[in-house]
Amino acid sequence: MTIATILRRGTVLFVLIALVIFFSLNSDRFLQERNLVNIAVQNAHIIIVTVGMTLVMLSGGIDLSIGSVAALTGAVAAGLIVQNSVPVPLAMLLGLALGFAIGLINGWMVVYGKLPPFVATLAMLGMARGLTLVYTNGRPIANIGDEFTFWGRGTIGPIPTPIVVWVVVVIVAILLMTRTRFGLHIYAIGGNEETARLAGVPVNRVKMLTFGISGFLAALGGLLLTARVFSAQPQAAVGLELDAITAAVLGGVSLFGGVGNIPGAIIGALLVGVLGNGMNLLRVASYPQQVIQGVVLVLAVTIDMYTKRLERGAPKT
Amino acid sequence: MLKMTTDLPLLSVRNITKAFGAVQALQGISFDIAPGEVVALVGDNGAGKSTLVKIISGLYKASSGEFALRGQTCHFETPADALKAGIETVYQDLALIDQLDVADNVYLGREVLRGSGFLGRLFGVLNRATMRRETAAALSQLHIKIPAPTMPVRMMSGGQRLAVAIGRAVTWGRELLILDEPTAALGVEETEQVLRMIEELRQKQRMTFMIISHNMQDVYRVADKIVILRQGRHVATLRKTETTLEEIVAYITGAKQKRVER
Amino acid sequence: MAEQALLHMHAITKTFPGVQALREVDLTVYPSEILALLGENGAGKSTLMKILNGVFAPNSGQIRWQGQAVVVHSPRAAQRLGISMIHQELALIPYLDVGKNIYLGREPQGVVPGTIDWRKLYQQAREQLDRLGLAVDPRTPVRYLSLAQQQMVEVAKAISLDARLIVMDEPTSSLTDNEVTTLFEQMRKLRAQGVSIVFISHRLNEVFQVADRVTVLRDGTLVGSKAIGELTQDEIIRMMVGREVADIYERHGETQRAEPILEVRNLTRRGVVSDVNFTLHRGEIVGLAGLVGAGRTELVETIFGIHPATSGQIILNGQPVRIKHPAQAIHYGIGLVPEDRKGQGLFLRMNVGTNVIVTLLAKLAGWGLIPWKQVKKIGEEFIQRLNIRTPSLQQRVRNLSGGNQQKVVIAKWLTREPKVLVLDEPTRGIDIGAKAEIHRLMRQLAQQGVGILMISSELPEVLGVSDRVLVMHEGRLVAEFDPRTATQDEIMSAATGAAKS
Amino acid sequence: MESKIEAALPSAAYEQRLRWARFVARYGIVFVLLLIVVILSILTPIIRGEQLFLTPRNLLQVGLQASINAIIAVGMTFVITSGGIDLSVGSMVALAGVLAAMAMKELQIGAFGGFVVAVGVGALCGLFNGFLITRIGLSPFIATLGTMGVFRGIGLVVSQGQSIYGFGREFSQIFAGAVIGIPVPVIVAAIVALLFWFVLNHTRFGKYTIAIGGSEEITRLAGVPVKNYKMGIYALCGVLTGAAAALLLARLSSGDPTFGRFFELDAIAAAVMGGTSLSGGEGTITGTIVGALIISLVQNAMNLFNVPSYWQDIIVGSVIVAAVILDQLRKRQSRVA
Repeated sequence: MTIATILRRGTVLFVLIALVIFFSLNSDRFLQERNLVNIAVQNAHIIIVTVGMTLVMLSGGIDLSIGSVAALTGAVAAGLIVQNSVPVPLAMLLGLALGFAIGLINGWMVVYGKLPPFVATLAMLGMARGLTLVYTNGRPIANIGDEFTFWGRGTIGPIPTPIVVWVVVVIVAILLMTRTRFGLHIYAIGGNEETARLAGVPVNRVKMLTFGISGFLAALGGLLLTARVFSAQPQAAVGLELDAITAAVLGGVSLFGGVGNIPGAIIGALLVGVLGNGMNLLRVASYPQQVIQGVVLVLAVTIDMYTKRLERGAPKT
Repeated sequence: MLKMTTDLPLLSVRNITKAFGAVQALQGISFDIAPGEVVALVGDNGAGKSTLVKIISGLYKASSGEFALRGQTCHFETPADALKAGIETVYQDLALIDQLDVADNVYLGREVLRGSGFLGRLFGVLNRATMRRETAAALSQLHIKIPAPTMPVRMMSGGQRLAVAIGRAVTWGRELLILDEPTAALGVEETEQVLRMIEELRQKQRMTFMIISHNMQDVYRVADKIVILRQGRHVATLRKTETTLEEIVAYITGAKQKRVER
Repeated sequence: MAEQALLHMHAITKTFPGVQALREVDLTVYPSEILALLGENGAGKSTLMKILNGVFAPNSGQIRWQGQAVVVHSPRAAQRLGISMIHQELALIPYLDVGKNIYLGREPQGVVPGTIDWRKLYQQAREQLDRLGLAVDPRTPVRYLSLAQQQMVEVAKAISLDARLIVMDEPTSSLTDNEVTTLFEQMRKLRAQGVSIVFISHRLNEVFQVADRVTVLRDGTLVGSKAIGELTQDEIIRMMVGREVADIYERHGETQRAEPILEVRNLTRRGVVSDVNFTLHRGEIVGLAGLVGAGRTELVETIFGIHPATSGQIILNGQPVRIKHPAQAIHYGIGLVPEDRKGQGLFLRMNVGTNVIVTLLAKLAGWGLIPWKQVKKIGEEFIQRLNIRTPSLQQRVRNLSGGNQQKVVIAKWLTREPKVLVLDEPTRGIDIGAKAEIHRLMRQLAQQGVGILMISSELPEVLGVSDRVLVMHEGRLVAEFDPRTATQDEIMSAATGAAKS
Repeated sequence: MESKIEAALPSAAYEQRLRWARFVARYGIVFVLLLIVVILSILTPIIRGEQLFLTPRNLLQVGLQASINAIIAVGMTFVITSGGIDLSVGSMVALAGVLAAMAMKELQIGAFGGFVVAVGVGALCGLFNGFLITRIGLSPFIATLGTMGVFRGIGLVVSQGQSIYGFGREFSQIFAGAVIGIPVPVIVAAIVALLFWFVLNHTRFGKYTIAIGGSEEITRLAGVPVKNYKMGIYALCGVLTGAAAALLLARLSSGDPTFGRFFELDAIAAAVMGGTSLSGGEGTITGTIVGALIISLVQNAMNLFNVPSYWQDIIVGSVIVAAVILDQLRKRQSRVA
């Protein structure tokens, strides 16, 4: 079932494979274990927030605030540890709770404030970033201690911790979306909110929770990022929401909700990660990388669109 | 322009076919519409009615075949071509833009402009006064009563909206008016008004109509000629005077399982 | 039909702000029957069904289900009872497959709480589809199905709920004849399996094909329920449009034709009213008939000065007057009860008292102060006189029923003791009881010497209430009738212009 | 006496109410603006001890702060009204600024030449967006998300990530200067606002913009070359963004490839606060300008009250949410009336 859905999302997978082949032909280091692990570690936070973004997008919404939320929660956790000597696990839990709470506020604005998700989370993007700057006073919080950096730099057995975390998140998310009632309800709401309501789906609760999960995962991503770079930067994760949207869209998640799945979105996130890593290895300067990333996004979506059109044959109006 | 004679059909549909990928939606459809005639196009869902309408109105391109308008072969590449040729279509649900007022809707795509300065040419300055005046005049000629041409159409009822859409089509359609399911969403009284409008336009102005409808009684009432499609094929053309409702239905459902109802 | 009813809705009343949607409606459905629920747009069919489905709560009334009194507070509660609704707009989610759509909102639970037992879900879906003879794989996304197949999936969804009663709201409106036939076969099959169906349709021929019994609503009230065999198509239409109501109009006493009070001479308003002449006498009720848009409202608006005439003359009590503004019309003793009472006639958010005395305020409040005592006295007097059902003067008008709102508008004008009262569609959207009261009131006023001009699109009302009937067509008066001898057909043909030549 | 009778008339009262409801629905946001102005005029003297807010200089400052966002937001209003979105305007600002600065520095094309380059680059960027959306068929969100990276990347590549200085003082003198005391950007913004208010309300182009946002399909069926008009709408947004880029370049005397981040968000916020519907078909230039002014006013107020700059994003965000919620409320109200 899962493999079948991945295959159905073939186009982007093939683009990913083509990229892998291209980079491995042009760089000896690309296929080395160390590099592959590196890709998986460096993109851990992107993959995690992409999962949250995918959930929100499947329900027909969008969450532009995740970059700011990641920065804020990372900073708050780091601050609690460094400035208030709060135990690391508790600080991290508080960070996660904060992310979840902000997500719920987003959800509240959308569900009860009747704001378009775009506007609500756009405002939250500004507010959360502002709070980060206020909290950190615009300065990084460093010396966060080994117990915290373990989550970005350590290993569990032979496997780096961030990889373990994102793999767990992805597996849980896949189970959530394919096995549970909650997952099905997200698809249903994204497909047609009114219909779902009539069928007895608790639409408001599901939407609130979806935004909550997105905020929670943004916080988790922010914590891993903070742990990996040893410090909480007030300008961390700027534009992370765009990476997540790019990944999800590449992975076939519809901007209008109801269509797409987690594995596809993860492939999208990996594509973004592999592209960045490969270009680094090929010594592509960082500036053209942005151009190339944009071009790849446009190209991949275009190709995907045309293959789907071919598959259908008939133009539908 | 050719000299018009009444013998010449207004529109000849000649051997139109249309394929979507492997699906053959229309296969060799041919029929004529005489000036001043009301032709009904009927058939089950998927018979190809909408496809044919979309081809005549320039929305789709036929895979093969051609049209002749008053004897002259013509091709419609875009909706604008068909409109220019004087063929107007009132689509079932796609009639008016909610956010615009009545006059703006009637003149959509054919605005009256004024000013020829740089700005005027670049953006096209509207002559709203003229458009509103003409709209009011045109609609009142059709006995379509609307409170004001400046009324936004979102405040109008379904019947009023359709009346305005038909009014627009009549205003611009010199040759042929195509009505796609004109009465599907209307109540009894409104349907009656629309049918009456069609009859009057045909009698007084010799307008030519092509009507697509599920409602056989409406069709039977207003049409002179009935063209029946079934699964993309043209199965019959019947004159109303020479047929019965039962026969039409039999053709629609496939002549063998001749089903009589009503 | 002595067997026990499956469903009995008793005396259901539902009011929306300003609208009485349902008034003490009864509806009974027996086991294994197909009941057609008929009525014109706005008759209250959907409201009644939404109450049954738990979307709206009734203001009063009772629902008995299999003999038990129940409260249906949500669509889910309705489902649990065994009541399913198939909406006109198909309620399927195109990207989900058939199985998921059928069980959306009540998926079979897997081993772990919150999870779904997919195998069971598809297996059950398969069984439901088989029951309907629908050869569709439950894993097919719904968007690949035809409209008719989607309709059948909706039915499958309904019966999967073990529905004893399925409500179908215009299920055939987007189906072709072949598909309709199939649907009807399935409906009969369901009936044979003990399911009851409430079937809403505008197509009477379909009703005759499939229904066992017919219940007709009109203006929010029950007109009647009958077995299909006892009815003809014409009778049903009559029940729906209410022509037989004619007998509720009783003309009291003889009309005394007194002196003319309002004379209209060659009145013209360019484009909408052309050359209108008529005379209204004291104590007379003149009905003004015509199609919507014939210029009736425009005519009275011209008389009332909302849009002044371009030419012609208005003579009141023998004196030619110029009315260029409503204030002048009011000054001369003309009152207008407008068609759009909510928009033009009432201040919905204000209370009854304020509404009643508002036209009088200018007279009373000479010093800019409102004499509340006097207001209260006048207000209460009119509430009593017009039998306005309101708990108090303080009640906000929008919480009243349509009929009572209309009475408030009339009361508002009566405070000024008008000589001429113009009523534009005075009973539109008002239930029958209140209608009769308003008619009685008009008659009373006429007997007190007021000249009344009434616009109505309801021919029975025009014939039943008026002393004289004028007909307009395209801005002109085209005919005059004596209601005691005229027929609806005559008036109709004059109104449509058919009788012109 | 006479006037009192009038007030009691049903139809007059009704019409007045209807007019009022329409008025509120259309211009309600103006009252929010006025309310903020009044509050600030009262609060500033109390808090700061002197009237720093209601001075010509400060008000011009507010206008100046709003001007660049307002110009872009006007273009954004057209795009959103047509049912689209343009996320790439911020990157366009950077690219157009960098290229104009380089052209003036290397090619000596003079101040007006530089302005033309900025506008031209904006136009090309807009056309490219339009091309992706109408000819390739990408959704506006995706297309402009992609070009957001592409445009900024090109800016970084051609400038090698460096700020570009020294393209002549003349440019700043003209485009960051003042005419009879009024800053040039404010004048430009005012002209743009007036001109495009007219275009949106009284020209065919404006009408088609609304019609396309209402229903692209119906508009196409009416024989309108929808694709060309959409190209034109995105090009217009590009042109205005290019002009804004030139003004920013003049004000900062340097072209930098990192300029203009989140400009798209400010522009969208201004348009949405002004009542432009994200689902298309509805939009007013007046509202957008007022939206831009409100954002600028709030920022100005925080400067006056010495609010740390970090708080500004938080407060601006809250004001946007509050304004949009208010807007929804009054829309619901006017529908009732």
